[in-house]
Amino acid sequence: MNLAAHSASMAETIVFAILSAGVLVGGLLTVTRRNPVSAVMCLVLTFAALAGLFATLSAHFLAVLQILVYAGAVMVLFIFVVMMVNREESTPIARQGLVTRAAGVLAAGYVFYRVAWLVSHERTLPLLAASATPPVKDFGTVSAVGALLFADFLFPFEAISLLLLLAVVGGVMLTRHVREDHSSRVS
Amino acid sequence: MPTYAYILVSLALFFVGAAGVLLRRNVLIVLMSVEMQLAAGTLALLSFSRALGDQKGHVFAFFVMALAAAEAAVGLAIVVSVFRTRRTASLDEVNGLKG
Amino acid sequence: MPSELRMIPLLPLLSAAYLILFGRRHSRESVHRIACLAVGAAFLVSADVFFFWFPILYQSNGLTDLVGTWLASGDLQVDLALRMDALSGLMCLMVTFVGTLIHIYSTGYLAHEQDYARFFAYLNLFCGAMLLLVLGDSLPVMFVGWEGVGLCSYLLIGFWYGEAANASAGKKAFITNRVGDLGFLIGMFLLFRAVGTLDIPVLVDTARAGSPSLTAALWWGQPVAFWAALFLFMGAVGKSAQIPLYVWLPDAMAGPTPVSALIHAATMVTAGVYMVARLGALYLLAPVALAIVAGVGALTALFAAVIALGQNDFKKVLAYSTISQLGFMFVGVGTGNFAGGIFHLFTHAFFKAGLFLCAGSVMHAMAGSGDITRMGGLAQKLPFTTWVFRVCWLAICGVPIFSGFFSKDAIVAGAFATEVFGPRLHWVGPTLGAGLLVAALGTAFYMSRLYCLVFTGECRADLDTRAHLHESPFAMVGPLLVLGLGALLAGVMGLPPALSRSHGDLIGRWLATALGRQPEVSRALQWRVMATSALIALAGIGLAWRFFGGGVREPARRFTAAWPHFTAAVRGKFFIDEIYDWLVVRPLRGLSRVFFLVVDRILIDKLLVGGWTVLVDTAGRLLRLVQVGDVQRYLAIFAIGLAALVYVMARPVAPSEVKVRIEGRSATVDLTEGKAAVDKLEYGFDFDGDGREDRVGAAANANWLYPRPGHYQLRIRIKDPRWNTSRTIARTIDIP
Amino acid sequence: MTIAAAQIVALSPLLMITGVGCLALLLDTMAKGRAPALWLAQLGCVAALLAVANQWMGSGSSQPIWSGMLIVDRMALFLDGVLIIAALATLLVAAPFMREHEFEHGEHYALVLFATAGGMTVVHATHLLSLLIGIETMSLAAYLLVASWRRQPAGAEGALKYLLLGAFAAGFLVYGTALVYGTTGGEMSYAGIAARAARAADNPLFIMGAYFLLTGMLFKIAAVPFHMWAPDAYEGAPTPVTGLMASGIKVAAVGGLVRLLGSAFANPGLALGHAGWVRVLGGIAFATMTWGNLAALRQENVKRMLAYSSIAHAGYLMIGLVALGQKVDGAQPALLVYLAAYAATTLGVFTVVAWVGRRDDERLLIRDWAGMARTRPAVALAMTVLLLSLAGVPPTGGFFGKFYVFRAAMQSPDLAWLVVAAVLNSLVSVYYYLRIVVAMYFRDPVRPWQPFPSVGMAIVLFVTVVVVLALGVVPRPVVELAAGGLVTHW
Repeated sequence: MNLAAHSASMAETIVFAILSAGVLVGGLLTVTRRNPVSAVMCLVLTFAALAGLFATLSAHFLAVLQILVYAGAVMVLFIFVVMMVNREESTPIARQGLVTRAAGVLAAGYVFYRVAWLVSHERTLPLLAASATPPVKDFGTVSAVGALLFADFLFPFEAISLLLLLAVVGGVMLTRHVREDHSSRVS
Repeated sequence: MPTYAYILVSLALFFVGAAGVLLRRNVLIVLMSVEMQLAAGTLALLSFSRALGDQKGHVFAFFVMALAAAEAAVGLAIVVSVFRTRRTASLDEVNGLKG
Repeated sequence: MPSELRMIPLLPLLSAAYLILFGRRHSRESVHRIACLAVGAAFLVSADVFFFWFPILYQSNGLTDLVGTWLASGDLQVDLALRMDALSGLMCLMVTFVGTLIHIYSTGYLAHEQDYARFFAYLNLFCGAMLLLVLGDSLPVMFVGWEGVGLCSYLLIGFWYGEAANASAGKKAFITNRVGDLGFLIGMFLLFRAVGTLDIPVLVDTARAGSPSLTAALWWGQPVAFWAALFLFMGAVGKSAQIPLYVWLPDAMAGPTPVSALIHAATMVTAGVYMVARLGALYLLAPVALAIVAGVGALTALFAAVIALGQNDFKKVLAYSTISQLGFMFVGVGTGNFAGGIFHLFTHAFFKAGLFLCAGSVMHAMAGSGDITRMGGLAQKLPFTTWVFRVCWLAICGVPIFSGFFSKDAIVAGAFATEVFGPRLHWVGPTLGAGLLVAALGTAFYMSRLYCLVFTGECRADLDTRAHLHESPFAMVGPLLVLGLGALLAGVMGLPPALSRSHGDLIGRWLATALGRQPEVSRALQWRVMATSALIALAGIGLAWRFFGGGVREPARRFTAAWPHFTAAVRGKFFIDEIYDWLVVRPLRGLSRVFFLVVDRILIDKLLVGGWTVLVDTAGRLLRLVQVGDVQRYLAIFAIGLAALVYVMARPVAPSEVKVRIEGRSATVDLTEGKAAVDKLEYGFDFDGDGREDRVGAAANANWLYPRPGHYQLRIRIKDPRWNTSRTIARTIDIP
Repeated sequence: MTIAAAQIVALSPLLMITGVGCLALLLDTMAKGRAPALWLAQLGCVAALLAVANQWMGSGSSQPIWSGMLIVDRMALFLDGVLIIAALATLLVAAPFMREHEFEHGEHYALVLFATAGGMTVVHATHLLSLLIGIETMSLAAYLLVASWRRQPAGAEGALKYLLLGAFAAGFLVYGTALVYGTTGGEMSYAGIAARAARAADNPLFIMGAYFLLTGMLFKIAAVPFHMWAPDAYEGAPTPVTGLMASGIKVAAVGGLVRLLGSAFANPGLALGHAGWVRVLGGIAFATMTWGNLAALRQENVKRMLAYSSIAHAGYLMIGLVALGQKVDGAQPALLVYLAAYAATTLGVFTVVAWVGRRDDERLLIRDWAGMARTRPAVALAMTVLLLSLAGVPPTGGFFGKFYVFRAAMQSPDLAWLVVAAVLNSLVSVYYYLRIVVAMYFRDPVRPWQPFPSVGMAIVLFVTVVVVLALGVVPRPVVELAAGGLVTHW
């Protein structure tokens, strides 16, 4: 391996390390913040780093989307709701039922461990060892993914519009000002 | 970087999300954790996609992203309506239905 | 083939539907007119078919009315077909005839009832379901009727739901019956798997041919026929109230009396006997199953007779007597004497319906009370009822010339003569016969006790009731007289051949094609049994008369009436009475109390029914505790469930068998047998328990030479390298 | 890719339901009152039913369409029919219910149709992506419907629980897809997965992915231990929505599972053996029916009891799935018949539950039902028939469906224990169903009571009772329809 390739791979490793550290630290911070606003900010960090990881995977289109949709739109939505319902809480983790929930986390950890063990055990398989960008022209670009989207995946593309429509409609239904609920039994 | 490294990161993110869902009291943070789990799935999909040189994973990831956005919208709407009826966003206080 | 067969169940069903929907709009007269006409018409149609096609019914396996294909898919084809052959024709006539009488009787008995239409609708529904059960040509059709009568029984027992006990009695009946149905269903599935059809004639033919599909061993070396027969019998046990599922029947007496007569005496409870007779060929393939049927029957006959001794409620006595008589019938069918069992079923339908209707008439007169200690001397007040009761009583006691005598003898003689159990179990038949004779003694005794306490002696009721005493209206007395006549004469159908060579055993000959070979009973045995059972019946009646004639409360008058010559010997009478009381009456009463309390109330009600309920109930409460309302704990359970799934999945398979062979000091361990398809496992054998693995590798077997004799701990670790999971099995090895 | 007209026609029922849903939304914003949108939605259901019938007559291709995303075969059309009828019944019941309880939203009708469209996508799906989108469309609509009774705190609470658990399950669904996609070398269509399954089944990672997918689906049919949302969501939801969840959504999820397990994961290496899903599902089926029945015993709230009963029914249904995995002949039509019978029964039962409640008197406790037979004998009788059908007593559709499924399972000797357990379970279930019957018939009324008049509910009730009885007495037509669903290309 020549020096240039080596340093390129070195750089790649460093970038990967930084980005994945961003993802994981961001994630950890998100679930540990007491204030939801800070949690949203940390989540933005996670998603931004994730977008970076997507880019290193040659998923440029998705990386852009990740920033636009998640770090942008969805997070703004979150912020709105946080502003609406936020109450500073003294205990971020409820005491009651903690044993069961901790057992749940352990169980999830066990599943995680199993899969992680399998992945590292099989890391020499071609699938898991592959690292280079695949030799497909325009891999992961808007045009390539878009072409696929409008060819083979036309049906899901149409179907997801229904999903988004109903999310919007339903959101409006639930949150709009009470118009026809004449009775005001809501305290 | 080899694919397995990405998968491990995505698994770790998935686990962190799961832990957040299971432990946090604030329903908004729980929803954020759910989003994290979905994002972890996206990352795994994209890693496999690159390893296989196949872009179907990208398309799937695209849909997962849309789906996560829709889910967030609906989830937040429901959180708002819970907050309206109960004046709380703490999950441990939303336990009127049981038994 | 006659398509009017379908009219038989349809008429009462349609009437039931009409009455449920529109009954409330009609006057009482039109309601009972519709209901009675529907059943009456069903009777006329069945009689018409029966007598018109008489020769065909007799010679072939009957008439089929194919209404249509009920369902057909792939290998399963079930026709909605009705069949009238010699057996089902007889049953059909009996059900519609007795059913009509009871309908007529009910018009009088329930004259003051509010929910008139509902009652008659249920009664009609019941008749329709029973007819479907009888006529159904395949097991699923039969099962529909089977469940239908259970449902109607539930509805009718709970009819007077004002009292909470009635509602729960109804529920008990329904649930107990469902326990039996579980067996019926499984038996049905087993037969389907083995034979590939559920048509009764095909099943019977297959069984008669001794097809290997039925004789092949299934579980624990017993053939398919045995298991199917056993599970089906479980259904019969539930429906026909045998041990241990009889508990519902006594409680079911909470319903109106005509219901008890129709459902819990004459028809529904006989369904089990009918089913066993119908599938007799299947049972003949499995002598052990037959022995179980007969054994359960005999045990129930004895047991219920003993309990009946201690009952003080008119209907409860009759209920236990029904259970006991059903036991007789099961001994009949269980000894391969199907015609005998059916014959007794037939006569029993008359005399037991008669007895119940008499009970209804008496309770009608007594303002609804059924407490026999408050009765007595009713013979003068209720002349017709008394006469009918006398006939039915003598019939159930088995006094010669009454119908019960002949049918009971047919069963007892059949039991002594049977050869169906084969040489190894040949002792079963005579034992059962002897048991039945004892049960017959008990029957004669308790029925006579009932008679004496109710009809003889002085009336012990209070003045109000006494003033109110009256004979029932004609609508009630008329059916009673008809049933009494039946109880007297029905025996003609099955006179023992020893009595009349030309007209003997009509019913056996009539059913020969439908039921197949019956046990041969020698004339000598017939005479012997007849003599013995006549003596037993008379002895039972005599004994009861001495105890209870004229009422148990007045021993002096009782003795005066029975033995006028001994009136002088007052002291001796007292003495004898005490002896009787201490030696016979108290032990008997005590025994029956013990049986009743310990077995019935504690063992069955509390433990079997109750205990099970408590267990289920507790589980229900615990599971409710899991649902705490906290969503995160739900999520945790989700995660734990998934982890458990992954754990189970990832662990290597446990070998079904660990074979250890020891030769001298060398031990060979073999896990190859029962190993699952996974062949990528690794095995580590630690033979001497020192924590070090002595043999490691992909081989599932290993051997080891022990240096010295002793007691060793063998540990086998099975590892699945793909998952990085392992499990350890430990055994001990003794090297001699 | 050009869109061939045939592909559009093949999807006409789905498109009609979706389109009418959107139109109803539009109409609702423009027209006065709720009635026009409702009528449009109902008409749309009828039209979609006709379209289904049309497809049924002309169907024969049963080839995957839309680049392998979907398939239009008889099984899917059969389930489409069931789903659309469930939607129609829900609309008929929901309108008077919402009027009575004063929370009418025009969006409600559209959401019912959208949920149905999602369900239809699920039963047609032959690709993990269309499955996921179908599932999520259905679920999101269901979350919103559960929360739609805004005055009721229980509604929002039930919806929140349903949503959180659902999102958690969706996470597994997505991650499972990723693992399957990677380990099969880039396959997401059922046919592609099936083609690679033999090789991939050696890879534990693939099995793990398959189980993640399975878990996500099992959550939707409320199988133990992924069922915890069901009682709370069922209780919290407006009653007609509960009916839709118990019938339509369960039917769609089971249909999706039949297809997923029957085609993508049908490989013996994956289905049978130690870690095979047949064994796992068998255990889960047992746990599900037992848990459901036992927990139902102590319930006082009718809706909650029925929720547990629906969990128990998921267990019985899974016996059919297990039989399917054992390649038993007739397991699939048996499942379909069971689903049809169960859907009809559930819709009827929840119609009664919706009917008996008044605005200020919900009457959800069993003791509130006392003496119903006296005041409303016809309704009580209908309820009795329906409950007996749930308990599996002949001659009802419920009995017949069970009979059919159990018979199929008995073909395989390994499943005898499961059938015995199921029959025992249905025995236990009789107890709690009878509690309602006892209350209606054998108790005196506690307080005066008058259900509100509603033609729609009467129609639904009448039709469901007739269907339930017809399925028990003359099941043949439906059995044949379901067997017609066999003509498929998995």
